[in-house]
Amino acid sequence: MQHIETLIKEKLNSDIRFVEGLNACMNCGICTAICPAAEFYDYDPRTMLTIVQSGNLQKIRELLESDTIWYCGQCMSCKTRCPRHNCPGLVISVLRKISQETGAFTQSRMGRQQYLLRKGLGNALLNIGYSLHPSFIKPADHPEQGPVWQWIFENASEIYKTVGANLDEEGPGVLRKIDKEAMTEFRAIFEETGCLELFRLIDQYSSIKALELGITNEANQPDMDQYLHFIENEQETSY
Amino acid sequence: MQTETSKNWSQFNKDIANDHYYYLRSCIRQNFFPGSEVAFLDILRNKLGKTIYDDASHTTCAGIGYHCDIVPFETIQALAARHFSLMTEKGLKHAVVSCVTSFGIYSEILDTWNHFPESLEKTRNALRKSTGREFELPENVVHCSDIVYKFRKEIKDQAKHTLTNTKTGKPLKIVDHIGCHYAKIFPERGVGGAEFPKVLTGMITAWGGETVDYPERRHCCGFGFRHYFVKNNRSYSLSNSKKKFESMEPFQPDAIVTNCPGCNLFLDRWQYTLEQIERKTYGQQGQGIPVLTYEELAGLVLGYDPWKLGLQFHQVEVEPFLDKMGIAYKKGDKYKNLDGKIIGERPMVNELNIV
Amino acid sequence: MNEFAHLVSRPSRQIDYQTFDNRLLAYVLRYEPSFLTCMSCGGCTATCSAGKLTDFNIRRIGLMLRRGQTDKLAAEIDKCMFCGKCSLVCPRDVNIRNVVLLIKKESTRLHAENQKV
Amino acid sequence: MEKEQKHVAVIGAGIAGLHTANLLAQSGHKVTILEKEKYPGGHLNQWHHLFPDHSSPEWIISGLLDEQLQFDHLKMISSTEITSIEKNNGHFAINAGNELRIYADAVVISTGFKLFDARQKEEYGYGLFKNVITSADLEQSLKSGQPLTTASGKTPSRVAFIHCIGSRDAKCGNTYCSKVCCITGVKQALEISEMLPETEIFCFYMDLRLYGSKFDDLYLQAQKKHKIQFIRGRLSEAAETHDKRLQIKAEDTLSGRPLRMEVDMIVLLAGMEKNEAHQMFSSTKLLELDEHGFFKSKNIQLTRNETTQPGIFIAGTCICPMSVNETIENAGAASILVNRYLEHQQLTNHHE
Repeated sequence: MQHIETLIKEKLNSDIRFVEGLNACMNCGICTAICPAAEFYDYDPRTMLTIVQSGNLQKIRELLESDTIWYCGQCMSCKTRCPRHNCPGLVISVLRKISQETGAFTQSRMGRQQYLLRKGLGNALLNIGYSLHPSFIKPADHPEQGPVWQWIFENASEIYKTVGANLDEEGPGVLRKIDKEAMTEFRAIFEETGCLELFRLIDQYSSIKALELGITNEANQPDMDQYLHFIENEQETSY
Repeated sequence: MQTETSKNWSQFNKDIANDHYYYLRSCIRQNFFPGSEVAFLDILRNKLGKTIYDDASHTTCAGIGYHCDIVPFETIQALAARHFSLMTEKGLKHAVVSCVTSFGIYSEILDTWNHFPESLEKTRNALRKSTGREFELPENVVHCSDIVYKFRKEIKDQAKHTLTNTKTGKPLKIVDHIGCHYAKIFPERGVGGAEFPKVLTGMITAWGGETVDYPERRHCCGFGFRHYFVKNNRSYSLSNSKKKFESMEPFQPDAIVTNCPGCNLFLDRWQYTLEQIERKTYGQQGQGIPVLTYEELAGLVLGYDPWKLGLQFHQVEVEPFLDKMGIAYKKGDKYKNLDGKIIGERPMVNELNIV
Repeated sequence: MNEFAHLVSRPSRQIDYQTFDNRLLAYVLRYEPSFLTCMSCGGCTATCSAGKLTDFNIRRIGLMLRRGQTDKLAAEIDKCMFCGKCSLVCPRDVNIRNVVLLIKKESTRLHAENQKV
Repeated sequence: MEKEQKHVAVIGAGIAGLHTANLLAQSGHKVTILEKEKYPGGHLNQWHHLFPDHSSPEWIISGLLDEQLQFDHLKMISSTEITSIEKNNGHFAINAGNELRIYADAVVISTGFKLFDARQKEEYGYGLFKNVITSADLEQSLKSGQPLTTASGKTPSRVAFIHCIGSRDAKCGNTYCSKVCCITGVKQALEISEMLPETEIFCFYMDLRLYGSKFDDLYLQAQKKHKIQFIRGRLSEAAETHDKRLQIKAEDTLSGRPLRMEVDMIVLLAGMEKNEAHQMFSSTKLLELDEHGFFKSKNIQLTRNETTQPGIFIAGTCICPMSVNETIENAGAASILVNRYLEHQQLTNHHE
């Protein structure tokens, strides 16, 4: 217990985004007033910042284990208005990072979703060097994309050509395939700067959680496909 | 309804380089509005006579991963550094960024390096160690919409159409939606600051349109990064866009124009979704409100073919807007390939014109 | 299966003054005008007997009333033990106990008349 | 030994300057007041009623001017702006427009404050939306005697007062409290309520800094008698709706929930800022300014009216934000320090 809280303190103080983002909050509520997440979730950036500012490590730890820090939509509207040059959204980024590094994220429903993002988005990045590819946006998972997208999805190679894109081809242009050398450098950067380590931590803590929840295979090992399915369908209790 | 900026920011001029650009593509824009990126390069090269380098070797900035919190700050710093290194190799110093979140990311990184030089050193070391690369800091980093804003008058001089309702002779009413990461984090990096950015309204008024100031103008589209990518959180995104639609509805805009590819996507798709789940549309005569990128808007003004611009990629039909502008287009060409054949099974048009 | 089942317009948490339910507040103010001078200092909450045993927050009750957030008010005030200590400590001499009684009385009446509170 | 008559130059004919000048003249000194405007009285000329007693400010100005008449050795030069001050051998040469040059043994600066330009807070739409006004605009409107209406001539059904405009705000560089805006807001809210009893009035505040005992009585009266509602939350933005009302957003921090409201009129309680004229004094290294651009006192506790330059004194809101009665008290204190300085100078000169 004590150890984790000391670790949280060290991590908080060593992150320059934390130094930049928190600067004597006076609780005016200007951030909450326009926060998109405060309107649609039980979330209040002001009280989040008050807790962090209090320095109460037990409360900060509870924050890291809660849904609270995962509600922010990272629009950074809070930054524009704060009369003390604070940026709650930036503090959230720091808290989320620490929550993942300490495993606290697996204690909340919204936090557990990081495993989904790490698998989906994380693998996409490592595979193609971009966050998205038309083939990732499957109409069945994205009904909001509508019939036009369905048409594009089904006929991508032809349709992208009509507007001059270079889908999956060599050379420059829209949606080109990023060459091998660039991808090698890209992945090396991910390794060198600790992103792959973060992926490993998310995987590791998620496995522990799967085990804890009894989501295991016949060999009594965590069944991560089933865990992915579990967190994908985990419902909000009420809103 | 004309928007004026107050003294403070209107006197502030953002430095936008004049030529010799290096282009950085956007994950969302190239996927969903590929024609916009193609048109942007074409306008710059063939209408404005500028040079812009389109590099095959650059990658994502991983900004989406960063704001989904699975990619550390150190990683995006090194990725940005790699892009600056590519620029250095080409002898270029003016980065032009297609994505608003990328633009925000580069701004945040440059600001961090400025305030904490040790993080720049750390990044140099990380880049050197992982790729052997060195880099020089760019002289100018702007968003693509800044460039179009800068040359809005030159575009107007070559205009084939204006933003006027050709039937009534009145200016078209256009809502501007600025991506949050364009100027909310660093107001001094946006044309006109954070509260009344001029980057889009400048284009709209220069090309003959009228801008709309509505209460939820500055509200986020609701992307929320993790909130869209995780299916169960998507209602957050929908609800925020809805808030905007409800607020702009009384003003009956003819179109929405955005500078952020994500916003363009969500303001388009959530209108369709709201029509599907609530049977509600927010545009004129029960229709949706067409949502255009600024490249598309510039392209239409310059007389580009709507389907070459990729307007068929939008879920909310753009034809009512084209009709108002008096643009002659062939409806049938919308779904044709380069050989003039209809591609696949064309999407059904529903009764509310949200395709 | 409805493919849009996961997509709903979420209810707003925003206090919207355009849809202010004034009925309970008007009633309370008519019979207990001292309530007007509450300045939300929290003295009442600090001394509240029920607040020590439950999550009951008497200061918030007053705020909910003043902001027209009356939907959960009736259920919430059932936690009050009517000990009256809140009225004793109030620096503005608001008869808080009576405020709660009045809320109870009027919300019961509205409920009986089948009007949604 | 006969006392040599000393000459004091007072810069600025607001109430601080007028009062200091009168007191110094009464002590027998020759006094010259320099005022850049045509008429004396400064900001007080724009006020309708003062807090906490709703008295008219006119009698203060006219009272001070009447008092002047008894002193032949007090002179006021208006429409004159100072261009520079030089110090030589412990004496001052003040250069003003029209090639006017005045020599003085001591100088009192009473140049006052500048009202914060609310247009800087773009998110509140002042200068953009017609129904967004400042407390100064409201004071003038009240002074005109005309009933308060919206831009389209309607009686406002709901008015919101917004505290801390240009105060306690790092965004506009003013991190200090302007001190008098809270009570101004309460006073003006009461006046609107008296005039338009049907109008709902809200005050959005961070802290109600009603520092005078009488001030809190007004607060109580506002709540009790006028049903004015106080919401603790700083306004985040104001925007015009299609029907030209204003939509405002704040957090009701005591409830912990965001709040949205439509109002017909917004009153921005604009704070006090450094007067730009201060720059002239600091650029010549004659005087030091504090971190907020106001004149720096030699000692903030003991000698508030002494500057870092012997012989130059400060009075009133060029030191920091003050109310009318504090300004008058402060001007009195300044005159005592000037007297002490001149007496001391007399003695030293005599011994030399």
